[in-house]
Amino acid sequence: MSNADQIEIVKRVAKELRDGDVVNLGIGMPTLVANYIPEGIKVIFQSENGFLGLGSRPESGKEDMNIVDAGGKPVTINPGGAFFDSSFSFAMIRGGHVDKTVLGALQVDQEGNLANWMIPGKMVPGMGGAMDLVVGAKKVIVAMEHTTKDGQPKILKKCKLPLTASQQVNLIITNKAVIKVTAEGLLLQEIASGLTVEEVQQVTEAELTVSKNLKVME
Amino acid sequence: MSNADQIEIVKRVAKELRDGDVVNLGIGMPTLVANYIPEGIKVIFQSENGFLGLGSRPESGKEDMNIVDAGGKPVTINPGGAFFDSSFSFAMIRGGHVDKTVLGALQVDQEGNLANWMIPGKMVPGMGGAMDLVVGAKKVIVAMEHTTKDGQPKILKKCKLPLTASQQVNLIITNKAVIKVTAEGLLLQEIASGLTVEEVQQVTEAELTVSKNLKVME
Amino acid sequence: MSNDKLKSAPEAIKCISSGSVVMIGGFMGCGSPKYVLDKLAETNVRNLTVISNDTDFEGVGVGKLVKRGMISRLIASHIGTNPETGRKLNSGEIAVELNPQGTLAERIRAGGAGLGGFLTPTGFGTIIENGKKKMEINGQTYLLETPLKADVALIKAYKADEFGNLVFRGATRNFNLIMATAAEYVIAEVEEHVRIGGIDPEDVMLPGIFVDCIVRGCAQNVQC
Amino acid sequence: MSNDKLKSAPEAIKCISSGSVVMIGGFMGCGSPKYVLDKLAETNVRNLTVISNDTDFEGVGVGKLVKRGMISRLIASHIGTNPETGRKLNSGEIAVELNPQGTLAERIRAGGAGLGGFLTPTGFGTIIENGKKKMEINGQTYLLETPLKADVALIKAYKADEFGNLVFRGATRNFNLIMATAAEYVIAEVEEHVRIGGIDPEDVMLPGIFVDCIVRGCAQNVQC
Repeated sequence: MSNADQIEIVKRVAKELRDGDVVNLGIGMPTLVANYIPEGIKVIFQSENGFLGLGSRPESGKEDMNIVDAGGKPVTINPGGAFFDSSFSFAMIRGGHVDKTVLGALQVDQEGNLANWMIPGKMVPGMGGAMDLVVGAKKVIVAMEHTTKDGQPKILKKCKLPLTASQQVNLIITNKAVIKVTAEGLLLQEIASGLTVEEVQQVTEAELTVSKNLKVME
Repeated sequence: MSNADQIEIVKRVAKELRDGDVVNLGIGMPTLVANYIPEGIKVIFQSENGFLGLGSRPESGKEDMNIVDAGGKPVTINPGGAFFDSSFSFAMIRGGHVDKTVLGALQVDQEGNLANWMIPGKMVPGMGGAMDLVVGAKKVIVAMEHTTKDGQPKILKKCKLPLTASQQVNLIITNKAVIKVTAEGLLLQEIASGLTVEEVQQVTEAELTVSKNLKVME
Repeated sequence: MSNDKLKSAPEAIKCISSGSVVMIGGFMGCGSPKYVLDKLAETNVRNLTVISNDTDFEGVGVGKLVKRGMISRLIASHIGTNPETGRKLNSGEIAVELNPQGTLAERIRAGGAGLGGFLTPTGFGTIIENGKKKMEINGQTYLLETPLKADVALIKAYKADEFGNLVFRGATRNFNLIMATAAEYVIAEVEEHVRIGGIDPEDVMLPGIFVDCIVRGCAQNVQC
Repeated sequence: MSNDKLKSAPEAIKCISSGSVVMIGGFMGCGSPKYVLDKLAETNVRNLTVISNDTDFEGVGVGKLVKRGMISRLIASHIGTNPETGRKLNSGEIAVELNPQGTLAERIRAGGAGLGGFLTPTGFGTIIENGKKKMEINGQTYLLETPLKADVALIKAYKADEFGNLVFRGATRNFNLIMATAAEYVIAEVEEHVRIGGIDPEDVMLPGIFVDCIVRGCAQNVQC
C-alpha cells in the first residue's frame, strides 16, 4: 500500500474519534492515527501492556525502556496518564472501558467477523491482546487496504482464516471506502474520490448496500 | 468466660505461630493473640479490609481514621507493611497466601465444620470475611471457650447452626483442651492443668481420641 | 474535552433516582463517601438497591440511608455494626442478600472486568451455595458466582486530579477502587483536588477514565 | 525471621530444575528479569514449561532459553517478535499454547487468587473455544477458562525492601505483579534494594509476602 493511501486511511479513522475517547490503536498502520487527531479534541490512548496516556515517541537518546508501547517500542506517557498491570489492563479492555479500538485485518466479513491473527501453516504470531480488544472495545474500527497485494478482496461474505472475534467489527475504513457493519449487512457510507460504487463493489466479495447519504471520503 | 481463661487461650494460640507467618486474627478474642507473640519470632498480621503489617492501637489522640482493623477500630501499620484493595486482599486470602487464621466459633464439629456467623431468627450479622478466611487460610485455628455460657458443648458430632465452611478447621484451642481435627476425628492433644480426660470428654459432644503424647496445656 | 470533572454534591447526585442501583465504597465507615451520602440522605429518592460491604454504624454514612428508609434492597457482607439494618431486615423493609466479603469484592471486580462470572471455593457446603451452580475442577468443588454492576458508584479517595486520577490513603482503597470499575456513573468524593500533572502516573491508584465526577469532601475525621 | 531475602542469582535459581513450570514476567523485554534469565540460560535445566506473554526477541531474555533448547512447552499470547520460537513450534521442538493476552493475565490472576476459573467472552466463536466449556449468562455466551499456577516465577521490579515489598516503574508491572501471586517460589530481580521502612506502605505495589527471594539486577537499558 502506498504511503499516501495509508495516510488517507488513518486520517479518515482519526475523524471517528470524539473528545474524551479512550482509544487503543493496534500495532502497524493504526498507530499512525495518533498523528492526525482533529484539532480541539483530546483522546486518551490506552496501551494494553499497562498504561493510559500514551504519548509521542521520545527524542533519540531520551528513551526510557520502562515505557514501551504494545509493539515493544519506547514511547512516552502524557501528564494525567496512569500505569497498571496486565490483569487490570485487560479488565479495562474486556469491561468496556475502552471506547474505540483500531486494528488491521487479513479478512473481515459481512457479519462483522474479523480475522487478523494467523494464517494456518504459514504465520502464527499469536493473537496478543487483539481478541480481548475486539470483544471488549465499545466500537471496533478495522483500518486496512481494501484488497490484498495481488488485488484479491479482503471484505468477504465469510472469513476463511481463523477468526479473531465473532461479529464484533462496527466500521471498516479502507483506501477505497468507509463501510458500516449493520445487522442487515454492509452499508457503504463513503467512497474514495474518483471511484464509482461499482468499482468498489467489484473488489469487495460481500454485497454492499449503498447508503442514501453516500459521501466522498475526506 | 473469665479474663484469665481468655488469656490462657490466646497465649496457647500464640504458640502455634511460626517465624514469618502471615496471620489473620478474627475480631473479638482472637485479636488478643497479637499481645502474646513468643519472643524471637516475627509474625505479619493481615487485615482483610486491605493491609499487611497491622500494628498496635495508636495512642489516644493519634488515631488515623484511614487505618482501621477489620472491626473498624483505629490501628497502626508497621514499617514494611502494605495497603491494597478488597479484591486483592481476598485474592490473597482465598489464594492460600495467609498461613493461619484464628477465629471464634459458635459450634465446631468432628469433621472440622465451623459455624460462627449466624443464629437463624436471632442474630444475622453476616459472614464478613470469615467464609473466605476459613476456606483460604492454610491453617484454621478455632479459639473459644470449651462450652456455652450455660455449660452446653460447642464441640459437636455435627454442627446444628448454618456453617461458615465445610471441613476446614485444623485445630481447636479452648480453656480446657487443644484438639486436632484429623481425617479420623478429633484428637485430644493437650488438656488444661488439673483436668482429667474424662472431664473434658464430658463437656464435649464429639468423641475424642486421646493422643499418645497427651500433654498439659501451657 | 473539559478535563475538570468537579461538581457540587447536589449536582452530582442528580444521577441517582428512585430505583437506582448504587454501589457505595468504604469499610465500616473507613473510606466512605460521607459528605455525598449526607447530601443524598437529604433527597427524596427511595427504593434504592445498595451494594456495599456493610451499612456503617447507625445513622452514619450508609446508615443514614438506612435510617431514612431509602434502601429497599441491600447486597452486603456484614450488617452487624448497624442494628437498625438488622431490624429492617427482620421487619421486611429491606431485603438483604449477604455475600462472603471476598465473593462480594470479586463479583464487583468481575462486573467491571467484563467477566460472566467466576468459580470460588468460598461458601461450598454452606447455605451460600443454595441456588448456585456447582462445578468440579481438578477434584475441588466451586460455586459459580455472577458479576455485579451498578448505575452509580459513590466512592471516596484522598486526592484527585482534574482528569479524575485518584490516590487513596491507608486502608481506604477497600471497595472504592473496584466499585469505580463496575458502575455506569462514578462520583468520587475527595479531600484534595489538583491540576493535571499534580499526580505522577506512577502514583495513580485508579485511572481517571473510571471517574465521571469529583466532589470535594472532607478528611476522614472531619465533619464537612 | 531473617527479613533479608537477598540471594545471588545462581543460588536463587537452584529452585528451578528440569521439568519445572516457570512463569516469566515482562512484555517484549520490558520489565523482563534479564539478569536472572541470563544466569538460568547458563544452566543445564531442560524440559521447562514456560508461561510468559511472549518470548522477547531472538536470543534475548526468554529468547535465550528458547535458543538454548530449554523450553519444551510454552503458554504465551504472542511469539511474533521471536521467529526462532515460531521455527521451533513448526519443528515440534516446542509445544505452544496461545492464549488471548487478557485471558492469559486473568488465568494467572485466578491461579493466585484461589479461583477455580472464570467466564470470559474473549475467544467465543474462534478456535480458542475448542475443548472449552461454554456457558450462557444473561444471554451472552462465555468460555470457561481455568487458572494457571507455576513452581517458580521470575519477575522484575525497580526496587525492593528487605522484606520483598516491591515498587515497579513505568509499564513494567505487566505480568510481573500477577505472576508473583501464582507461583510456589518467587524470585524478584531488582535494581535497588533498601531497608525495611525504605518503602512507604502507601507506595508498595506488591506486598513482600509474595516474594521469596531478591536478586540484584541492573536497570532496563544496562547489561549486568
